[in-house]
Amino acid sequence: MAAAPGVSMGEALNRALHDAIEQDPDVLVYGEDVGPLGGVFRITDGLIGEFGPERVFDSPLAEAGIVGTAIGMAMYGLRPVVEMQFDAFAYPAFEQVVSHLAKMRNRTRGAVALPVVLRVPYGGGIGGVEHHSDSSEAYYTHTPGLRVVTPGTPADAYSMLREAVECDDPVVFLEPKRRYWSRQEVDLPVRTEPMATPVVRRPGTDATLVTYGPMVETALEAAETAAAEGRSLEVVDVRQLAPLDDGVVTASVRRTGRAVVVHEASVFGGYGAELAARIGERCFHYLEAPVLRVGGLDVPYPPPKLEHHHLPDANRVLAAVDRLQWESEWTDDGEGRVRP
Amino acid sequence: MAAAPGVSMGEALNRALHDAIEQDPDVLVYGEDVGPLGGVFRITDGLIGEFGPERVFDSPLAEAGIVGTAIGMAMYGLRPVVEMQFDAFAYPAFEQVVSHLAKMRNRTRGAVALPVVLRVPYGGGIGGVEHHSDSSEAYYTHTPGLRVVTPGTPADAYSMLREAVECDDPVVFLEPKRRYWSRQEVDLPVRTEPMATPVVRRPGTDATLVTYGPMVETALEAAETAAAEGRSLEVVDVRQLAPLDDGVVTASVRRTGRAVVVHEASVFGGYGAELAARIGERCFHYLEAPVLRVGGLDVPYPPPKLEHHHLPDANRVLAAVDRLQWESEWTDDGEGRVRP
Amino acid sequence: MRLVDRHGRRVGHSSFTAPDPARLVELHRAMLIGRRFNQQAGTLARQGRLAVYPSSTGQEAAQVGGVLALSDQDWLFPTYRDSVALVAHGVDPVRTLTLFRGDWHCGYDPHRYRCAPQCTPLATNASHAVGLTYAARRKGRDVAALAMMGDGATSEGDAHEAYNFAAVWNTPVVFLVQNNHWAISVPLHRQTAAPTLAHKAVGYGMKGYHVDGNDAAAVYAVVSHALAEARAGGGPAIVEAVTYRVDPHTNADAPQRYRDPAEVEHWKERDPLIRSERLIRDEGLLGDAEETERALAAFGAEADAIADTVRERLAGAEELDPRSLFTDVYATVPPLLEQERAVLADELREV
Amino acid sequence: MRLVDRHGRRVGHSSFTAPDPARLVELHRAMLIGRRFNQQAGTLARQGRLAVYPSSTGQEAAQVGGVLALSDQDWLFPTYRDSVALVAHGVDPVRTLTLFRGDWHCGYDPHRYRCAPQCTPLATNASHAVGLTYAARRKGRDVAALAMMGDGATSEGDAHEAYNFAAVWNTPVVFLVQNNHWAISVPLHRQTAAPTLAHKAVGYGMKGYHVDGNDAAAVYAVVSHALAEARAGGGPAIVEAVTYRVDPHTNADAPQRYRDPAEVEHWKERDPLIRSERLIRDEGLLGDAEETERALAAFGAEADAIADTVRERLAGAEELDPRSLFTDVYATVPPLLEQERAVLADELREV
Ligand SMILES: Cc1ncc(C[n+]2csc(CCOP(=O)(O)OP(=O)(O)O)c2C)c(N)n1
Ligand SMILES: Cc1ncc(C[n+]2csc(CCOP(=O)(O)OP(=O)(O)O)c2C)c(N)n1
Ligand SMILES: [Mg+2]
Ligand SMILES: [Mg+2]
Repeated sequence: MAAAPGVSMGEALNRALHDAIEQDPDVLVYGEDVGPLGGVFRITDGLIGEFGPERVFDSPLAEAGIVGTAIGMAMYGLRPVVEMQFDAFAYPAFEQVVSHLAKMRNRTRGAVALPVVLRVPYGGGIGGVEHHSDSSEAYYTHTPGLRVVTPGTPADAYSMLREAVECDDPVVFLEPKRRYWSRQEVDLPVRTEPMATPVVRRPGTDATLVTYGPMVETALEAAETAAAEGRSLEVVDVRQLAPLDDGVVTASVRRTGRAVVVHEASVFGGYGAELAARIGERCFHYLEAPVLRVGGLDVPYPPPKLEHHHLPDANRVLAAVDRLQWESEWTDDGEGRVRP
Repeated sequence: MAAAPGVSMGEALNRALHDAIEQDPDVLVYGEDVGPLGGVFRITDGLIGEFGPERVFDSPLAEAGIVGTAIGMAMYGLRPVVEMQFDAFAYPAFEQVVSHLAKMRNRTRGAVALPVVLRVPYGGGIGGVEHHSDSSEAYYTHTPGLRVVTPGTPADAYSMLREAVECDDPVVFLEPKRRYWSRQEVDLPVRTEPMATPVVRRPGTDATLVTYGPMVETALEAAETAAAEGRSLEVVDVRQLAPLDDGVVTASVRRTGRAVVVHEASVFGGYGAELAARIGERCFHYLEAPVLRVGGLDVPYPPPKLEHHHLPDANRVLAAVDRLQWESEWTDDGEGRVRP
Repeated sequence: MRLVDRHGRRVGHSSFTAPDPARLVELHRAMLIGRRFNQQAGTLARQGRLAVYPSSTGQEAAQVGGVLALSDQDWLFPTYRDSVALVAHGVDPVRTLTLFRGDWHCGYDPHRYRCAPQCTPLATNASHAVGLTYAARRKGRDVAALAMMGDGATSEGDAHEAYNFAAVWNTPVVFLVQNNHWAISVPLHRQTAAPTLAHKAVGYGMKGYHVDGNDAAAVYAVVSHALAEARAGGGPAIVEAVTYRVDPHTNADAPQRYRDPAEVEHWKERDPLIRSERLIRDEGLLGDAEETERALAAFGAEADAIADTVRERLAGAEELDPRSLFTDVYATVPPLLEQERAVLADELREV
Repeated sequence: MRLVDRHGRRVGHSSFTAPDPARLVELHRAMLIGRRFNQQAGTLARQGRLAVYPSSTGQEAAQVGGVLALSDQDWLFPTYRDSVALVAHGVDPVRTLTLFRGDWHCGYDPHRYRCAPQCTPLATNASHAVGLTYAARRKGRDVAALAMMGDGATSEGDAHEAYNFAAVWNTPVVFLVQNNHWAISVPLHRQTAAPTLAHKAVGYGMKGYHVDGNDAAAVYAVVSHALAEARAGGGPAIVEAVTYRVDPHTNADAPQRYRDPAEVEHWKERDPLIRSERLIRDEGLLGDAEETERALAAFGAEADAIADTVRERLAGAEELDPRSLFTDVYATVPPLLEQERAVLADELREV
């Protein structure tokens, strides 16, 4: 079987872990099933074989214990990279994450840094049964002290994971699990832009799609379609969700005058609310239309056969773009909403 | 010692629990130290004495266990009201709250309702040491299936807690702990507006302050000061944060044309982002100025001696109001920001 | 603890006696149905007609033995691994697969079957069982519960908290730990350093029982005993049923990466069905040889029929209305969800 | 387990011997300092000069006995209750009060003192101890840890997970459970149905020790032994030190609501300091009567001096710069926090 061309996001992550372990003796990888199995998504495939069970190993099955021990290890100079098997299975560790991981540096006036990477495969689109598809980023981004990052491409997956491991802050590394199999032509190792900076994935002039993680591909697809229809959409990939460097986003929206924020998570109280509120504030005088949000429904993540109704696709994004009050087509209905 | 006039929020909550236990044999109250001690804030004071340890009792010290057992009790027809001693001490129960409490009705197509009330004293302002002052509402409001409510007055505290206990949905009942001692003239029992509806606490014409919980008093104080300076501020108390009925908010901002969202939580990714994003979308053509957010700093909750720098006060609210681009005073600096 | 060895021979025990012959036969019959059900569901998963299936082949004795010990009013708190337990408990077999087929999260009305939804977040169902039995007792009902979990799940904090609440509140819950030796790819010795999982009971002031989980008679006897004690106010208990997961963790698993096929063979020799069939034959529990053949064949036919029905009923696609996504999030549909429902309806019309 | 009874008389024990006289004296001296420290901090709290203080009066033997058993490279993982342990461990006494004074969260550099921040979220520090010792061992350092928690904290899932990780990874951690009979207002029998908290060790394959926590000699002997075993690869252990919280939970507590003053009196008769002083006097560990008086007076004076210094140093207000709020949230101050820092600076100028 000929290998598919390019590198998949999963392979890029695997290689990033490999190179990180190889280059720094203080890096170690543990969690549930990351050893001989290579993780349920095979992101740690082959690592225990190459580096041995001192560097890569399976721990008892307890997420709070995993994060708590990682905190202790980091206090003594290791750089643990721990895996939460799925988004919803990180919740048992929530107290350790919020009350310790995020705050230790601050509590100790900088004396204790916690260079821990918490890898969390997140989001849906893989036909998983309940509790396997949560987009939990908003829980982390509202927690000062955490860096929350999520790659949208294989190259970024490699580069950002390397940077996360090297970073002296705790990093919640959200992996868009449905994109593990997305491929890109890229030579590894690669270093892309620093993870703290959003990047323009596709330039455009008429409106900005602000997105991240699993929706980067979706937004690019929407932009492609829109271009064919004569509308030029800029796509900004936020990458590091918190702390946010909003300069690139602001500059883009000031240029285009319109913005749609896109993510997979339920819209209500989601991370997109922060983006939309911030754009509304920083770009007020530049906006030709309200900032719209496209995301999942405000319901518990649906069962596999219904998840496609929940997940935003290019059509849902384009429908929002259509509602951006393009003068010729739209009029205000007097209710603050504008209808064709 | 003569009793202070009126009823404090703490007394109102205590009375609400009392009346709920008295009127429905399925209601019971448990948690850490809610029995003989009456809770560390005395909200359950006297209840075990009056109703006995079958109705009011101390459980083992484990928050996930408390919420998990409450779920089981509710499955068999009880209406448990459980207390988390402080905001940050609800985090150990996060998995039970998100993966079960919020979702059970939906998972079972309505067959299993969970009428559980999770009482959480939240927020700062009481000089508490670390982990005792978190404003954790955003974690809950982004979780479909939970009702998240918070009273801003003693009358609402009584009425909303009664309604929460009667409600067939799980309710995260956030008690603004610094307002436990705030008093109001009111005859209990009282029933105020249904908790699902925001209320206008003070009418005004020039701008709307949208707020809830501990900041209702602060907003009213700001409005009072503004009035003296000739500016008329409307104060909307959101009350039920999720699911949100945004009609009252939208109507108010469309009337005044300006809005400041105020809460105690860190601004970034806070519940205020949802309010601001929503107002920006629904009131776009009515807004004279960007929707501004006033809240806590984006840092871990500070130690007691520094918390006043974190907590928004009337001055910080008024400073934001001053930045609402009142034509005569302000001009755009060409950067989307406007400076006097 | 063992009452029937792997050759189908009875083993004497000082405190427990084997169930009566009718019950032994009933256990065998339920295991047969369970085994065929596991096979059928496995096939459906391989064919892509189920999104996923976590088979419990090899664990039928533990599940059936535990469930048949329940009384009519008792509740079951199963995990994703426990479809066979659900079927033995009386849940419509097709509805135990709703979750895995991806139609909905829970396929049955928990109240109707006295059976909580199959639980995926590990060990989180255990405290629900404690709360439910607490509530039932308060309402004057004689309800006990069987809370199921795996060996791996015992490492979770939720297991600990549930054990402790049950012991302190003295609620009638039996925690049935199916020690199938693996938590996905992680073997028991990386999960605990305890002599047995049953030893965990000591730290809660509970009774702990260590049982041959491939001996349905033993599991039944011990769980029955533990339930009776718990019901009588003697406190909850942990029953560790030592068994083995013969199939992969789910159809998506790759066990060749982490375990020796010889280990699987070792356990196949200890198959719970082999020993119960031998016992029945050797002791003539179903009559003489001819009667036995006939009866066993009838059980096989019944098991096949159930499996066939499952396959057929699953072939007919369930009508899934996307509007139902909004119906049971809250007791009544709130305004924002009404709006979303309308938007989704628009989207669907456009397609 | 007890080596010295409440009258200061030695009690023979088959496996443990009391520490040598110098150590017994050292334990007494450290307890005296601890007692005075507790009193001083209590006074400061009553005067409103500390925001809160959780006194450990009555628990000095458990804290001092545990901490003095540590070697020079070992780490301490204390809770909010353990100021006396910190002082005995060598942390600057004033800096143990930074948290309670409200100046900052942790008042000292954990690396400098090999002492984690005083931990408030119950039982969450225990897994940190496991991770730290794991890391140290990996780096080839002979570091053990003492992880402290209360009786109530053992009910938390985090305690369970930490015990289990320690046992499975065989890390050198001794979990010192100060069973002071109360978790705020909740008595031990509402917390657990186990015979003792030490019994919990069984479920993890660890050793558990049940010690008279008001007998510093016994605590010291047992913790020393457990640390030595753990260090040698014999596995972690739980040491339950049975003691009593004589003061309210904190100065904000109202113990009259939940406990009988007679219970407090009962325990005051078992005061750890009374017995160690009697032992010293009866056995002449500090020489003849006159020498003893002089030495004990010197200890008292030293304890007073420390307490006085604490009072004085706390009187001088620490300079608190609000800009420091932003400094250590991340390794470098991110742009958004720079903006907030500027806004706050504006606010402060306006005031
Ligand atoms: C809280 C949580 N963490 C992780 C998982 C992912 N997961 C599903 S099954 C499993 C292994 C469980 O092993 P065990 O408890 O022994 O049960 P078994 O599958 O063997 O029946 C894991 C880690 C989960 N479901 N829940
Ligand atoms: C996770 C968590 N839940 C609740 C609390 C509130 N709380 C502080 S101390 C305490 C009692 C602790 O009792 P115990 O563990 O026996 O320690 P002690 O105070 O007696 O030393 C409680 C409930 C907390 N700090 N952390
Ligand atoms: Mg298992
Ligand atoms: Mg205690």
